[in-house]
Amino acid sequence: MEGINGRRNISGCGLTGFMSEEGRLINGEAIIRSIEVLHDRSNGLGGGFAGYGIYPHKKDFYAFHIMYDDAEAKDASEKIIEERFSISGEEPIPTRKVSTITKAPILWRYFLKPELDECDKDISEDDYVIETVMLINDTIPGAYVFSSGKNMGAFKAVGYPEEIGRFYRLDEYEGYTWIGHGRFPTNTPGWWGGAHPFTILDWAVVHNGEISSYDANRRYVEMYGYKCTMLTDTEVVAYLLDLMLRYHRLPVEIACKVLAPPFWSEIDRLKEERKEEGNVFEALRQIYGSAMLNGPFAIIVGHASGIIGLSDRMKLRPLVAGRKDDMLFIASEEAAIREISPNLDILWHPRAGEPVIGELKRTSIKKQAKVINLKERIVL
Amino acid sequence: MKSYILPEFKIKRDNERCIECQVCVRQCAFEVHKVSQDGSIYSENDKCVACERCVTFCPTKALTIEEYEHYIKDNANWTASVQRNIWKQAETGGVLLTGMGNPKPYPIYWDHLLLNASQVTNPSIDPLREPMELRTYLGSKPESLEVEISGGSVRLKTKVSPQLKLEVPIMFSAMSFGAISYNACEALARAATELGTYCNTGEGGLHEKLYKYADHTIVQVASGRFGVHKKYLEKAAALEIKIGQGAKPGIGGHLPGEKVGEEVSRTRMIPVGSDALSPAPHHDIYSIEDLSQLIYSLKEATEYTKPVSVKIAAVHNVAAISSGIARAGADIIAIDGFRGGTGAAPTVIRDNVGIPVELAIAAVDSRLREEGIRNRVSIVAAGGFRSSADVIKAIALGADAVYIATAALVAMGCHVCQKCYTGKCNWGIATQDPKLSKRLNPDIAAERLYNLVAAWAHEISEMLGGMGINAIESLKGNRLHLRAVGLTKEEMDVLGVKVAGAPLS
Amino acid sequence: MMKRVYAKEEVCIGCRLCEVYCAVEHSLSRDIIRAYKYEQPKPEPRVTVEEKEHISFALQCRHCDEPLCVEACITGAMMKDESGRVIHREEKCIGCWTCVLVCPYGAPRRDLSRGKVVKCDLCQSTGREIPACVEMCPNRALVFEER
Amino acid sequence: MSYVVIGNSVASVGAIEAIRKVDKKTPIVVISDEPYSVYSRPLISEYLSGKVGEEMMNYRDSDFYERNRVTTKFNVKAVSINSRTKRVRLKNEEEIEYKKLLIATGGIPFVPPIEGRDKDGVFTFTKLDDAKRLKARVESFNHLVVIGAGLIGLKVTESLRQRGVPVTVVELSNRVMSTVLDEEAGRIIRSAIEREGVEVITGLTVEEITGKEKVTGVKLTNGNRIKCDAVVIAIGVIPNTSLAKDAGIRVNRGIITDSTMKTNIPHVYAAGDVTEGPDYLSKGNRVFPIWPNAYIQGKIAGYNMAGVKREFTGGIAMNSIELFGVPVLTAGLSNVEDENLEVLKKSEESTYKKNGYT
Repeated sequence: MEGINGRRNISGCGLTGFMSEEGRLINGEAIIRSIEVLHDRSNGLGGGFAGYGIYPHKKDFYAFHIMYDDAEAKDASEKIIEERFSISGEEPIPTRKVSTITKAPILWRYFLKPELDECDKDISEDDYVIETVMLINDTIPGAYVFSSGKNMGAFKAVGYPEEIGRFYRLDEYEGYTWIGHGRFPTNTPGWWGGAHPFTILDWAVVHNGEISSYDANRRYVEMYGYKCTMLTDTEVVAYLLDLMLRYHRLPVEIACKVLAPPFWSEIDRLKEERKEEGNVFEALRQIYGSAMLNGPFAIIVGHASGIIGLSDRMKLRPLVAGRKDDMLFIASEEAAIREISPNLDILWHPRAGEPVIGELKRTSIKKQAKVINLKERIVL
Repeated sequence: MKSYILPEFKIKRDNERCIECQVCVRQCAFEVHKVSQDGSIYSENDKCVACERCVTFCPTKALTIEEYEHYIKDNANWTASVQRNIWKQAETGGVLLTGMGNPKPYPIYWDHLLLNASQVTNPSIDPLREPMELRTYLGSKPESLEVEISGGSVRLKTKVSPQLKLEVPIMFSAMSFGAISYNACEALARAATELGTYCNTGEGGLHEKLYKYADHTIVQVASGRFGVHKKYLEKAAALEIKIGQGAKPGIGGHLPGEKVGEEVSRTRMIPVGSDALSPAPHHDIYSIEDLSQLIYSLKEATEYTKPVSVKIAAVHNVAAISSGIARAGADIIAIDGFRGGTGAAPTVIRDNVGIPVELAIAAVDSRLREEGIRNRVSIVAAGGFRSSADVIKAIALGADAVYIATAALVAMGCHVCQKCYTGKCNWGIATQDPKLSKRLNPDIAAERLYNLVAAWAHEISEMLGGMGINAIESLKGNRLHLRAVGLTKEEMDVLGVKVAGAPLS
Repeated sequence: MMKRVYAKEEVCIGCRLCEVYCAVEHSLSRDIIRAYKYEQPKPEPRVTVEEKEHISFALQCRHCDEPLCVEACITGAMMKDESGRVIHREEKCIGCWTCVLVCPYGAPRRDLSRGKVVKCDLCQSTGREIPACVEMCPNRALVFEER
Repeated sequence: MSYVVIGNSVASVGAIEAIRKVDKKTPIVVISDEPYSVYSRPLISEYLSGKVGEEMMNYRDSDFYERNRVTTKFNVKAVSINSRTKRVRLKNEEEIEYKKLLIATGGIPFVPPIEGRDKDGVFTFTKLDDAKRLKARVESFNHLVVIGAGLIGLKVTESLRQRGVPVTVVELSNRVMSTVLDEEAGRIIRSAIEREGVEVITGLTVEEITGKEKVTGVKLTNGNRIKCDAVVIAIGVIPNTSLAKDAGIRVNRGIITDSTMKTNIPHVYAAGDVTEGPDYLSKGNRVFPIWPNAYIQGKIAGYNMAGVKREFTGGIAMNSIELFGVPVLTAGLSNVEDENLEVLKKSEESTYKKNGYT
């Protein structure tokens, strides 16, 4: 990445996201409307979205969204892609002209099927995809894969989020899960790649806050082959989730408890009251100490089978959730929810470190992460 | 032979203040202060070791110790101490002995590393208002956990190997009964227990009276195997195989027979008055696979209930050695830097062998991560930790916890006179003389140790809070919170840190 | 029950600072340098460190429940006050040393310059709550407690 | 009914203080033929010398009797005890019924049948009144002879010397303080006495006190004569047992008591110089005319009178005294020759220490 690109961003941001647990598809205009309310939480230096279920016709292909600084980067990257995948389709990502969105890089998308050769037999397709993403992001200057999951896509840019949504013509997509983000970076003029969400495979993370534990988390996930090319704490969250949920097959609630664990005092108490459960949390902190996110944060994570909202264990950043019928809403502000669903069945403020988990009930997409019924959610 | 050695120190007695109470006379085991026939007190400079016992205990502060002024013609090579050492050897023909850690002005990397703090974008955390967690677990961790959720309850399916729970990531490093007094051992054990951390027996065995602190004691198995028996292994929270020591990498130990009295003899299981010689290598460890055998022998002997640590001196190839140790099955690697202390070592070894622990930890942590085996072992850094700042920086570099020993001794009263090997420690620490060892009241010493570590813990909490972190594990290996000043590019590369002022990435 | 000074032999280091601070506490100036260097008569400690090889401990009046010194004192100078302290009223002392003779602990000391006995008053006369010897012992070898 | 104590010195105080520790209520009556509140008998020589005034003689604070709720019958002699009716009869005809009685009548000076012992100018020296009598006339004496170089004799000698009166001490045995000091110690004291200008004559005694009505001199057993105008007889004290004897109490040299200080008569106890109580060393009974012993016996008697059983473990002779600037401390058998004793002696410039061990 060139120039100021890739610098770790310190930001205070607006977040929103929702899903239909029944898998009903919702027009992308909803997420634009929701994030627009949070205009004041961003400063025009970046924003972005991720939508799930948006490529039903290409749902079995990995959808790569790549931004290129120039044609050279595009050529180099495509060389890698062609070597490693069969390409089912490729095209520019459709955009419309918005006066405030300028200096757009080349934005291209590809629908890919991995072609694993003999020596790649041991690894899964997902790992193969990650490897490719890391390879391009790490080695091709001016190229950046910002979306790589199936039947989903991330869209991000420099600008106010509602403008970015319109720029990417989100009103032309329909998805069962949408997340959105508006940035307020304090130290770097936005670079398109630095905007949220950060993704790997179908994980997309939007985040408000600053992860003080960043380098501990980074060095931890890098042990497992992830490359934090962006040097942003949000990116690391995506990798942590991928590691824990996809590789380690931890239940999603448990993975959330790794990111925002209970305090030792609570664990000690739990060990006295419910020993087995206490042991689980003790072991989680012992083994995944380096995966704990420290510092203020609220995140919304989208993935193929659901949505997760989580705040840090002291709740230094806002997070609110609501329900209406099969819809689960999570946002940094209630207004972002009320804007698109004024008559909620319920609205609540999750406690510090308590995850909000939404899960797709009728999924045809067999995802790796263990699916947990919401009613079984454990609450500390 | 006429000695050419000039005194190092000079005692100044302010006669306006001296009340001739003779406290100095009674306190000096080196017999510096004497009462003359007429009852007045005088001092013999050449015996003074500058331990400051008399200065501290003089009720009127009538005493000061100064450097003995003797003119050495200005010379950058042939300094007074160089000449003194040559005279000593010319007069004795022996190896120069010394105690404590390397005093030479090698770079102290801690002092070239600066910590981060939050400003505006990220709230700092006030440890007085918010929980601040310093708890640390040492031991081998599995790469991942298998957790089962069913019917609203969770269950751990992975068996986690034994872990040492530290309420504060500071332990007391190995100091043997023999090298230090029983009272010092007791104070360390009591303080460790109260602090929720650990003391370490060194290679001196474990006195029966200290069995009650077993849950906070790490017992060492060293090359001499002194005091190692079934009960010894049982009365421990963890076992540590001592391969080397920062103050004297590559050489063994020697506890002179004069220090082997009844209690030391019984504890070490050697005859009274016999020299306790620790061989340089373990005679059953000539390679890494031998180490592995010993590790697993100890695990077998304790039925896999206790973590096994391997302590090595920080030497040039420390990263690769550590990798080998991790793969040999150790749960903890303790790395003792070249500033680590000793009760007795040849001066030339202490002052010239080994590498700084800062570089060693960074190299080891990086190497284990590169190999993807960092989870398998905990890293304990040792050797010359002077303050909470050193501790927190070590953790940011990648250590799980640290061992302190010299700082603990200083807390108990040691004034770093480096005469531990004489057995005449005026502070009652490095001695077996009952008249001297009773000077260390374990109540007071334990309290002082507790206070020191509690103070450091408090400071660590403050610094963590300042960085916006409320659990120590989030700092481990978090080198972005360290910045270098006055270091070369190569040093920064080894340390894995950026220069102060450089942008975040 | 009353608080008494007890010695912990195992940590008494024989420095005799208890003697020094006791003497200062009962001196006129209560300043260590003045007391030792300029006061006449020299202040006398009321505590003595007994020492043999590595065994040492400070000894002062035990403030016995039935003090022999009080029973034997020929003038009534020794008395046990209501708090239980054995108090020596120097103005009634004629220096017969009977208390010195009868005390099983050797606690009363002769102040030869004044021809009077001096003994520990638990620093009552100087208004301390904790006797100076206890408070100033550098190794906590003296404790002041009820037993 | 009361606790009644006959005698008002240290044994009496010991008893009162002990009784009041355990019995705050029952009245206590103290009878004394002297007119004074309890005073320190050993101090009478200091009183004579002028070193202490009369106010300093008080052995206990002035509120002693009041605080201990003691009724005093001073300046009146107890003349008889009726152990059947449990009554003490006083010289003024008053009768006091007792619950328990303590006889603490002390000792009286032993005056041998020397010819002329009734002459004006012959004194004994055991009570304050003795001291007062002597003090009143001491300025008028030119030379004084003290008979006996024991504790009392030497103390009175010292006091007289301090008042500037020339004194000769005559002692029958071959050294001063022969009952407690060995020869070497005796020599040290003797030379201290002589250094003060006192003539010490040993191995002789006074055969006759000469003069018509007033003393003019003494004649020694070797026929020598010494001119003097006063004589102090200070040979020793003997238990003042007459009251007890008349009441049928068993008396040897002193009143014989058991270890609880009880006499052979129920409810009657004895303590102090009048008694012959248990001896720690010989395991027999012995008179110990010394101050601490009297207090302790009084205390033991007091406890037992008040119903708390305490035993006297036996007396040990002990003395501490300063004579002519030399402190002399003795305890136990300080002057015996016994080859079973291991004796350690240490003699330095100004000190002589002797310890015997069995």
